[in-house]
Amino acid sequence: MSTELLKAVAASNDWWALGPEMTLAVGALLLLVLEIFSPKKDLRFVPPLAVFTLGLTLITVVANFDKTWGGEALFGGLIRLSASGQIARVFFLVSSLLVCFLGTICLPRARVPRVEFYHIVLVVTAALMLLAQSNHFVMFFVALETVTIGFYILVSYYRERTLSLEAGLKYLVLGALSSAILLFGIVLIYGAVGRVVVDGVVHNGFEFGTVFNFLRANPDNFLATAGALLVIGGLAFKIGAFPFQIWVPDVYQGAPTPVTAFLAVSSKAAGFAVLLLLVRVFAPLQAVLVPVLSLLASATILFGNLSALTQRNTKRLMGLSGVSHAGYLLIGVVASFSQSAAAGAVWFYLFTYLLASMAVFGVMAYVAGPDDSGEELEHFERLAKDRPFLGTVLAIGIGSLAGIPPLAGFMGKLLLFVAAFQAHLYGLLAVAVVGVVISIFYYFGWIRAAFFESWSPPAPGTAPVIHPVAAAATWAGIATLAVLAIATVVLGFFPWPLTSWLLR
Amino acid sequence: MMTLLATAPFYGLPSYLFVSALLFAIGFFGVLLRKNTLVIYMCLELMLLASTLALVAFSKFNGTLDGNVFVFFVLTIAAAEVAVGLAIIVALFRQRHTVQVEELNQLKH
Amino acid sequence: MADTLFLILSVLTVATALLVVLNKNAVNAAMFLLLSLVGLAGLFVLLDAPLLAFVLILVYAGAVVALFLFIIMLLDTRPGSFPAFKPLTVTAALLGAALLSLGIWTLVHRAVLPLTPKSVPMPTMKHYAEMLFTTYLLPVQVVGFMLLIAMLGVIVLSKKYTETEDAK
Amino acid sequence: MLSNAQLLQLAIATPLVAAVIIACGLPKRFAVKLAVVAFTAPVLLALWLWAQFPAVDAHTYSFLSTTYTGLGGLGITLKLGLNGISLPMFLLAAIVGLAAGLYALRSGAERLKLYLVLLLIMHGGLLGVFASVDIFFFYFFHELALIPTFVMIGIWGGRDRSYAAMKLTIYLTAGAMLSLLGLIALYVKSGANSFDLIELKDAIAAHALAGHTQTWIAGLLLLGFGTLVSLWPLHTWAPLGYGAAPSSAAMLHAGVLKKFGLYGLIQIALPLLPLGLQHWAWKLALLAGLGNVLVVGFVTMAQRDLKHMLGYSSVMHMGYCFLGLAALSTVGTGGVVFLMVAHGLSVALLFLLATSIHHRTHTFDLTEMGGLAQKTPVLAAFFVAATMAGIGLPGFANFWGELTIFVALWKFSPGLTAVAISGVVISAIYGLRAAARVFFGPPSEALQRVHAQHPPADLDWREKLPALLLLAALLFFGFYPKAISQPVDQALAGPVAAVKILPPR
Repeated sequence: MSTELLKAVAASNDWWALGPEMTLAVGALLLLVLEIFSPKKDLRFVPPLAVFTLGLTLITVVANFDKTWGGEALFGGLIRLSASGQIARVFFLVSSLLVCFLGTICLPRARVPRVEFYHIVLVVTAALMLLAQSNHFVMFFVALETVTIGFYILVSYYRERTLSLEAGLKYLVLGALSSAILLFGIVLIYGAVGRVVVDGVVHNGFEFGTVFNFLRANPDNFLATAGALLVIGGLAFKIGAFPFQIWVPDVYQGAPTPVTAFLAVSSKAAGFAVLLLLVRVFAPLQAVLVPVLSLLASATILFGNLSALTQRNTKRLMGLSGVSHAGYLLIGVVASFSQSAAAGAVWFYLFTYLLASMAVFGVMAYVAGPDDSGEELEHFERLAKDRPFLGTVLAIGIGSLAGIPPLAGFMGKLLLFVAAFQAHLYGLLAVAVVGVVISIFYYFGWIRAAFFESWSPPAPGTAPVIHPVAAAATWAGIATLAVLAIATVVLGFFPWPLTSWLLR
Repeated sequence: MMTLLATAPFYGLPSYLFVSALLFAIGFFGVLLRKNTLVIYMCLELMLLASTLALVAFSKFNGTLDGNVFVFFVLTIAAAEVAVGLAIIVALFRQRHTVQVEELNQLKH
Repeated sequence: MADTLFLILSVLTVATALLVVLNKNAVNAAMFLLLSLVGLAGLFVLLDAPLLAFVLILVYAGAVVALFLFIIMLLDTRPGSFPAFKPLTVTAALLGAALLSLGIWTLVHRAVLPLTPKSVPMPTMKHYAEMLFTTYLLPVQVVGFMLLIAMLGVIVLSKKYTETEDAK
Repeated sequence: MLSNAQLLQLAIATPLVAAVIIACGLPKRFAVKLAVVAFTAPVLLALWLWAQFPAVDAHTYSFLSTTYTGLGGLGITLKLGLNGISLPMFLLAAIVGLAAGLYALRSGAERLKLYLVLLLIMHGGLLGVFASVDIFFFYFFHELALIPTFVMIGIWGGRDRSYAAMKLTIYLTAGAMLSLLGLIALYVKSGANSFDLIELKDAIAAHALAGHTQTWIAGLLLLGFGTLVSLWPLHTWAPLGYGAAPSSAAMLHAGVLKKFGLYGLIQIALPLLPLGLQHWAWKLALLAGLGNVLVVGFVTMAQRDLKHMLGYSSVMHMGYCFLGLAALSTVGTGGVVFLMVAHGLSVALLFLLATSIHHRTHTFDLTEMGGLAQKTPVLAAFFVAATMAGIGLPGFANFWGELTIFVALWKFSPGLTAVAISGVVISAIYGLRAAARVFFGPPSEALQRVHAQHPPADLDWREKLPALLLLAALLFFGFYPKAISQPVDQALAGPVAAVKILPPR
């Protein structure tokens, strides 16, 4: 290989385009370096530094939002910057900022190392951002596995709690299983697509554009269809869709609360970001994929909602209700085969889900005891009376998750339903409505525990239940939760700031 | 060195694919059936290895090197996964003194 | 010659893989995994990828299986705790196996596959290096970070946490 | 000076803004005063607008105004305005809202401020429902009014409040979701790319929807709205919910919010989906006639609990409304609007009085009451008057509504008309029997014990004022029906005339 070719390849490696990801990587390394040199192991600087890195990156991404380098493929086709990639970057940065916020509440109460947590969160965030912008199956798989391995560690982070380790092991086994399935799918696609020569340049079967061109020419290729199905099966695990949702309740319950939130929001969103990318790639396979995904969506909605009905543990409840949200979002994915606006609806829904879930997890972080154990519904009793602020935030978050107007979650469902209607998915809509109605049961149960029971005096002879609000909320915590709650309400009335962005 | 398989139509790509698919299936059922987490872990490795065999075969028959390069990444990722996985198993063993799946059931159903 | 070699190696790989699943003892399972790897490496050589075969033996046999053995010895788990499969499990497994065999059969017979390999020169170390450090430079970097967090993760999970970090 | 369109906006905004101000921590004294102002202002504004009507801007709508919300891409704008159908409903919402608000101030509920906030949100939402020309906001305001209902039942409710709140939430959410799907279907299928009712009408006038499309969208809307209006057999939430709800919430919900579904059918389904409604007309009529009027009528007679009886009777009266709608004629539809207003006023009055009775008897059980007329003659007079209004005696507004519906129904099906008229007899039986049980005859032993401890006083002025307001409105519309019929006729001249009246089968 000549030096000219090397230079040409180096020229296509436009590192500046990956500034945000590199900032995060540098920030992560800086954390480790500073830990070594910090005097007397004084590690108070760690969370602010992590938050600062994320915030700085967020600002640069937002400031350069429209600068997507013309949308051409960079790094020899590994990465493609796009508007949806920018949206994904913003999403993952906001989510990780809030995860760090939850970390500052929960980690000091548990006896666990601090620096590594923030380091891994930063690296995983960068990998998530790369994942959403990948244009090549090698890049895609490598980024995905970096995220997954990061999550293996984070889930089992409380190494002195059996629950956390057990959750980590379960996540590990099922995660590795899904990775293997996904990898096999990628290999089959690579094999089927083979070697394509366009304009004198050899393309391999990993590049998304090549795959799309091949599939458009051979929409009934058996090997590629099997590969696409396996890839989607592997992704179903990440988003917690039926039949790969079995890990969700156990892992959500066992993982530390900040990690549960990270899993619920970022991991799920990553799955959907990738699905939306792949819908473009696999578009010629609609005839097979649309029925499969529709079936997946219906089963996910029904299973998630029905199994959430009997839960008393709020983390499991959030997990299973998250499964049903994945089902609603899958409807948007199915719709996006024929309606490109549906992708915007999916992103809007994800943003509302981010705000509402983080608000709820924030309240849970304050209510749970030092080792994350106070998460039963009983622990939320009298919350509204004793801590009206936390109660209000909880109500707004749950209301938005349930899709009650005028909260943001309702707008999200509305946009999804409109997209589904335009794509003629009437059967799926019917299932979604059934799911929403079932979900009212368990969301209502939680609200009832926090609000309604508190007005009834305790039964004579029994001591009143005292829920363990362990951490007094700091002003920063109150401000963060207030911002989340207000954003949820405001976006319900006035979704313009987000819709103008996502639906163009 | 000449290609060894140039004159072997029977043991062509389908045969390699068949072996790969068999390995994948064996690994898959191992994960489902075995209760010892260490053995489950080995079966997961088998599944990944099955993919690499298919990759190398496809790479050969498609005439692109990318598949072979991908194998490097897959091997690295598999090794990292094993390291983390074994660390979790050891940490769990210290707490619970078992590696059998059915005994790891503290999480409520 | 190649046909015979392929037959021997593939039978070795598949048979030992089966024994990994069906064996009682975790130690034996690890040893069979090792044998399976050797077979696989042989298949790699047949496919003109001796470098990958070398790496496979080096990484897997040298590191991964050794690690497995080390952990099995360390934990010293009860031998012979082979599960008595429940009838339901066996039925499900047989059903699944039947379906999967059907799937593999169709996969192999229905797929339109090139029967003869492209005649390209066998890749050398230089080819790999060039690709890894030009086209695939970004994934290499990412994998580097992945190894870093994996390493940190193992430390977090294994090291005893000292209170000094909580300095106020 | 504000324009009339701005006054309409002001009427909706006042309760909502007041709710926000009180929620932000206004001291209780000021909160009560502000609430009185916020409950009163809409009535005055509504009366003023009524006097100004019609000042037609476009398409039979007056006082139109459009506010952009950032959902322009979806064709959603906050478009407010009133036409001949929404004007009476708007007035109804304002009047019942004032009565409920005044009564709430008297109720002395625990955590009064929160109670007032929720009631004000409900009030603002109700006013918004009837003033929305955009069907998205029509739905949106409905939900805004609905959520406080659940909370109020959950916190201040009576017996079985948790179960009642849960059941109400599930039924009404299901109904609302189904009707939302119907509305989205209209939006998508009409091709107007807008939720604006006027634009939808224009688009459908240009390209009428295919018959089967109309049929299934109308089916969705009937199912969804039907649940919200307690169409038999989807009515079971109503008696339970009203039985548990605190009085002001029950007044607003049974009186006004429940009419949302009927209003939607008249204002949206009738002009946009005439063929669809025609397809379902007979099925709807049979369900409403046999189910709501007859079956529920008999169930009502069997009730021992005053509030449950009122809940069932309101379900029964909704049956008349569905019958009037099924007749698919200008006369029938006009009768439905009239009856909605009249029933809203009378049922609100009855719920108010029922709570007042409970304050004096400490029970809702009809068999444990008696002889209250001697001790509280004014209460007795009010209750008898309200019962007569509910039965539909001449002189009260209900009379005109029922009469018009029967006339229209006769052309549709004489058989069902006979059923409906027998329903009047049923409601006379249970209404008068309840009045007799409560106020006349000897008081029960339990009641005597209660009265020995808490001697009953007659209505005080804080109860009288809202009751008087509602009764006066009932009598006014009873003696001057033109106040409603004129704007309604004007609005209905267009759409319903287009529907072919079905030949009797």
